[in-house]
Amino acid sequence: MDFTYTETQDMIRDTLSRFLADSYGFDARQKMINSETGRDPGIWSALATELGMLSAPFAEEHGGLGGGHVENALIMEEMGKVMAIEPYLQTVVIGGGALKAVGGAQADAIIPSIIGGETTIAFAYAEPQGRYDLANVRTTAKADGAGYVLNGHKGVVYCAPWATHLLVTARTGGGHRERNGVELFLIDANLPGIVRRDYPTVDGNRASEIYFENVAIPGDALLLGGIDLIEHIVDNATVAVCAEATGVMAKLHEGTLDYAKQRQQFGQPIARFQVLQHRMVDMFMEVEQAKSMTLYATLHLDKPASERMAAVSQAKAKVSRGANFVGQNAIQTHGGIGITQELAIGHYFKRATMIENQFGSADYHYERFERIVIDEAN
Amino acid sequence: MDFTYTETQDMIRDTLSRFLADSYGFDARQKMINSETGRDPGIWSALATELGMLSAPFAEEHGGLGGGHVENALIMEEMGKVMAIEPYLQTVVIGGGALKAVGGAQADAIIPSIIGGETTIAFAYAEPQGRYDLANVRTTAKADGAGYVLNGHKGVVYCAPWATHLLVTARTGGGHRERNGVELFLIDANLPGIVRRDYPTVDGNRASEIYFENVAIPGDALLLGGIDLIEHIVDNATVAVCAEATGVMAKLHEGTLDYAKQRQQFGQPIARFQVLQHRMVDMFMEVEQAKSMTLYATLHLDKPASERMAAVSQAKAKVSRGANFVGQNAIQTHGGIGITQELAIGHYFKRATMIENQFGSADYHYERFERIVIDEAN
Amino acid sequence: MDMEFSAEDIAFRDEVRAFIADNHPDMSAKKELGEEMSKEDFLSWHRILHAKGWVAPAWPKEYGGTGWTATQRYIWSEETARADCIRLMPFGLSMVGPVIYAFGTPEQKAHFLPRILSGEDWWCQGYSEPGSGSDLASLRTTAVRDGDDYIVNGQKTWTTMAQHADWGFFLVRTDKDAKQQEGISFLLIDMKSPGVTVRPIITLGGEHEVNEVWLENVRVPVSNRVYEENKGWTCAKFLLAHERTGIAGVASSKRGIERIKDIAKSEQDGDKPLISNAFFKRKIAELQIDLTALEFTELRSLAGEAAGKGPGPESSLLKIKGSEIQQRITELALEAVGHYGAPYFRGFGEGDNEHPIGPDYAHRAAPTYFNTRKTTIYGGSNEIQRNIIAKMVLGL
Amino acid sequence: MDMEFSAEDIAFRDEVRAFIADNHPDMSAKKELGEEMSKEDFLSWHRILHAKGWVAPAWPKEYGGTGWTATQRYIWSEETARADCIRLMPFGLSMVGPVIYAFGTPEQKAHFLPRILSGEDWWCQGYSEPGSGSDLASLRTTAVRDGDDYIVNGQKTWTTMAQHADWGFFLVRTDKDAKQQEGISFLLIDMKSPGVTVRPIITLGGEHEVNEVWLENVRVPVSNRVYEENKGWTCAKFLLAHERTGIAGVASSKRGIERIKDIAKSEQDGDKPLISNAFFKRKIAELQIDLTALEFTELRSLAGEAAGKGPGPESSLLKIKGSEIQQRITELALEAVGHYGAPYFRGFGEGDNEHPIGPDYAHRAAPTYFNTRKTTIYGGSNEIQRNIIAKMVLGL
Repeated sequence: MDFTYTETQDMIRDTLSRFLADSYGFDARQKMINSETGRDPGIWSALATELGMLSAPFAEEHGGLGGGHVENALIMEEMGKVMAIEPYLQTVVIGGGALKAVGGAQADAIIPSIIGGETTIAFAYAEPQGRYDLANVRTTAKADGAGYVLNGHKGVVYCAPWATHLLVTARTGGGHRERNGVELFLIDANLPGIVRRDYPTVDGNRASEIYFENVAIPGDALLLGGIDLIEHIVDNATVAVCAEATGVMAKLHEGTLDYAKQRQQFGQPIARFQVLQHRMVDMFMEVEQAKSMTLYATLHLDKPASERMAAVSQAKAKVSRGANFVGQNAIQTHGGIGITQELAIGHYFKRATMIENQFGSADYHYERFERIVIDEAN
Repeated sequence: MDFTYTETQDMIRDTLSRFLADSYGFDARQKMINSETGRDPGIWSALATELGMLSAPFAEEHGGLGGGHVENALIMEEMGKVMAIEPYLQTVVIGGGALKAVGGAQADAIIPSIIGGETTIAFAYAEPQGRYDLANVRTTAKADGAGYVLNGHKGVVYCAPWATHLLVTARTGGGHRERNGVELFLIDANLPGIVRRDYPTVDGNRASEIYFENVAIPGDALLLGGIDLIEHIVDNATVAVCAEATGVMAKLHEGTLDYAKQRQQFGQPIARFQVLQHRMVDMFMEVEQAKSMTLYATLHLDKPASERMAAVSQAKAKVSRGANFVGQNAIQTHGGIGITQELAIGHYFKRATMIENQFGSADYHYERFERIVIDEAN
Repeated sequence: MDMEFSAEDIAFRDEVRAFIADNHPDMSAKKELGEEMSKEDFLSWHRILHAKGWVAPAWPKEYGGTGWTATQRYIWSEETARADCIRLMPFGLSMVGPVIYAFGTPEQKAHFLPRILSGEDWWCQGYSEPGSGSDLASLRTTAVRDGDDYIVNGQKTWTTMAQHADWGFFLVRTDKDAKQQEGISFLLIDMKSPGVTVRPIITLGGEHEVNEVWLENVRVPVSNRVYEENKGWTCAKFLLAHERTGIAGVASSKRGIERIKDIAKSEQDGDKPLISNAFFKRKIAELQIDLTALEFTELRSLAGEAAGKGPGPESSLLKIKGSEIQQRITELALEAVGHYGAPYFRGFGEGDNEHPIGPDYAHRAAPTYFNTRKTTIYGGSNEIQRNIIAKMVLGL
Repeated sequence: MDMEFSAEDIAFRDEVRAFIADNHPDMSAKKELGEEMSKEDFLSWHRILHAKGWVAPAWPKEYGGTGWTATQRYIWSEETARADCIRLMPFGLSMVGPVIYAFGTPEQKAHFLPRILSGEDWWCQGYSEPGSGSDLASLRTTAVRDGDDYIVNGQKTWTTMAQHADWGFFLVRTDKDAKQQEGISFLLIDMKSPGVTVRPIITLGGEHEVNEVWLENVRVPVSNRVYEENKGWTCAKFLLAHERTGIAGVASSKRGIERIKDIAKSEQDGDKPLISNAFFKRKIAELQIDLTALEFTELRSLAGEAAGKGPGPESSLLKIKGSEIQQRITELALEAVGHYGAPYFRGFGEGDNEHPIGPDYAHRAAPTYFNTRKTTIYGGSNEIQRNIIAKMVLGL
């Protein structure tokens, strides 16, 4: 058992943290998200080229640093601290993770361009009727010659307006909600027949509804692995989001502490009020527990599927509730000013709120955990 | 709509409250429950004869005051305030309530002796496998000539050691857990074949396991009404226990306030600490809400069954959680002294704890409410 | 003791129900999308009620009230909530109106009260200041006497709907040397006066509900002061107690819960509607039961008032529990809509009514959740309410 | 960064597991009924471990420790909890022992440490006083110098297991004029000394675990003072930090959750075992997940200590969450047993082993729940722990 970071990991964190402190201040971020395209693509280029950050979790043979889940978690935590809207989760953790899992020619072809910053990926998995069930897929991929034809509607695809590629789940067979027949495809985002409606999201990102209308895709778009592969990469993504949450929650807590120490009411800083002190202690404990659970799940990502899923669901269930508690109490402690667009705190709260349900609500993950750990033991 | 008490109701409360203040101090109660028989039968006689208290909810034709559920609630609240172990719930609310519902010769025969204090009743309904499901009954009543023969085991029958009569649920037909075939019988507690194992309960009462071994009972022991009647009288009892809870909770809160105002720590009364102040406010709010819910359910007891059940389950679910919260926080605020047998507070906590699950836990009542109000509306 | 309505009450309820059905403007499309109401939307229903004489049920009959019994007023609030009627702005009808008829001069009453009832004047409330927050009495806006006028200088904040306001009622400091709660006066200020500037504050969901109000050498006639100079705190306290009536928001939370149920019947969870999910259902049940507890606590409190006890500090309980329930309703709605909580529609231009993304009920779920965090903060934060109960009820 | 055990660690774990299986006394009957352990029960396992040299894994090797790595100690606590081994009394091994080897004289070390290891001396802790509660430093028991002795007078309370104790370590006031935390000394007192009286306190479940200890003119040799006069607070603080190791109680809560699962498989809820009830299952899941969070927070904290950071005030988190989990476990057990939580067995006479009423696992569910309320009170109440975090970690 060893919970220490390597020197490389420490270096990644320090480099990234310094870069984001310079480039991702609150005002800079607000400017990006209020711009026409909703982002500053220069940041992504800098992450790729100047910092080499996108290489962190990839193998050296692809030009990576040879890291893995721990590096992803580190980077996501830093992203969370500045509420970065960069498509690291979608491109590196999810897309890159799928390619690493599949390996071979597909990985060789695309990973280097991820590392270089040229390829950005959006993950089109959710459907309007599907909630968090990954097998609840109506989008079809019908075999057609050497390739497939895609039809269907994917909802709320984060970062899609910026993506060069889409990672799509679609059904090659099996009935609606059957696990069997759901497959993963990595396709060019600009193929004919792909219709996108873009919109901003409440947490400052951009997303799209994506409609596939007889989209012809090549055979090698299929990343072999079916629902098991999809579950694995979504578990990776879920833990990455937990890591992001630890950054967001830490900032909510820190911001609340700072505010409470300054804000005067009834002739003293409100930090003197014991009720607020204990509340901030409870927030602190949630932050610490979120860190612990993220670590726990990170270290289980390469375990056998049922162990991995149980660990990930434990983490997400706890982090979802913790993010809710910390976010709500940060706002409450700030009072009115917390509800305005003016302070960063409200924006952290919005991101924390969206994280709660991303890749499954607390209830969804409690139920998954119970199914694996309690029902199956009976 | 009218939420005021009548003069008679005010009088009942005042009379009882004065009597209990004199006769049911903490030391007096401890002496009773630690005595060989676990009670002072003189109290019951006094309630019957001196105060005429047992006549409150009965019709004037039976020698009663003509009251009903409101009177029962009033009396139970006062009982709760002193943690009375008197069998008012079992004898008057449950037994008397069943007889009032059935009416006729059976009511004429027994109600006067309840009012007079000669008849005390225990309610033998729970079975070891049955949890809170009233239809989960294995005890059988087999027709035999003009009467029946009882066989089975009833568990944790409160006040049974003191009872002259037992009110028993038993199955005349239908399969285990079927509603159909469950009936109610009022029988002499000392019939041949009734075997009792008596024991104290954690909340200061006495109870028994009761085994029926080929007990021959007469035909007129049957109180006609089946499971519907049983549900009705258990709903009455549940609300009575909610009313008792409001008395217990009020005392837990009051005792905590008093203690916090006196107890010095760090050079000041602990009541000065804001965290404890807000906690005591939260306790206060639970007490008030328990009172509101008890009132709500009391006023619904004569409504059609589904309305009545929904209201009673709302009340019990809320009161169960409130009793839990108020009890635990009373102890926590007292600190170590709250966990000893020396102060009354710990004994109120024990009674509050037992009330939580009496006639169904919070979960049981949430589920019943959901079944009636949410599922059936879909 | 009983909870039955009399035959008269039932007849009244039927009358109210019919009146609403026949007269309430149709706002369903806007409501389903969670769109903000315009000033005209609010006033449309206000004017209909004014014409009927039902716009101010809580006012004494002599000033334009309805003369209803407490039970009738309860029925009225139940029925308007049940029908999801357009909310009446409280600033005139529930706030400054009662202060004027309780403390105002005959001239103030004659001038302002009819205009409040008719909706001619839109009011706003100038209480909070940057820095004052929960500590209202620490306010710093000053009013200095200059002949028959006060010269007012200062800044107010969180001023709801000030962008529409014709008039505002303000707490200002008229004696700097007095102790905090003394030296405050209650002024009625024409919002069109020179020196009044209203600046929007945009809240988390993108709403423009609240504002900053800047007062720079604003000249206010002394005749617009209500009650005595330096005794404005008396008006403020009166208003606070008055404001708490209906603060529990029971009726509108009932609507809210029904709306959640509707959403949960539409949303799918696997092969069943979400409302069949045991845990989602439980959250609805908890809300519904907590709301019953709140409703009966309010009814007990009203019964106490009817018996002459007056609204006591226990009304803080109604504020605390009522606001928590309102928040939980918005939280549950957001949970219900799943992925479609994320899209944000503020980007659409004026007049663009197309909202094709996700179900209509999902449209404003997240912004409403964000915005509703305010309910435990404003009107005296829930921490302050707990302090009040601790001090006034529990004697701590 | 990884969480795998090395091959050596796994070999060690197997050795430990085998040793426990071969040597632990069988207490299953008593445990299932929730019966209190006798002094001899406690000592039986203590003596076996002492013979093996494993009784004090946390001690330095020179004083009789095992010399295990942090991982080995973790494995040891996991395995003993997994096997539900008899708890070792902490008063000698975890409390006064470390104080003596850290601050004691060579004579004190030579005399007391071996007797603690062997179990020859049973220790108790004389800290709390009536009235002192969470405010430990307000203690009033005095020790006045008289030649080579102190004369001790005062009263201690909540003295756990004092009824069995041969020796006690006491905080006493040796300088009345000094500020609260100064003027306190740390004395070792022979409980058989004239003037020492132990009186039982019976707790809610009927247990006799704690006592009042009266000290009337008790003569204590100055040589039984640990560390300097008036510097006893230093020892107390050291002990407090030491006491917190393992305070999370993760391993035993794991056992507790497994036990709840067993109960919930036996109890019926309609036609299914209780563990299939969605809400009961959810409560188990919540406990289990919260326990994972606690376990990994403790492991992170241990890793920090291993990296030389020492146990910090964040160990208050472990106390808070650990004690809350312990309470929830007992609460869930009581909920699980339904009606059979009510029967109370204390009435049975000595030697009567018949417990025919309800299932064995129900026997002590309620008393254990009542008694376990203490975990958020003792060892520095959870309110005090929050104060500590607020001050020491958050700088409030």
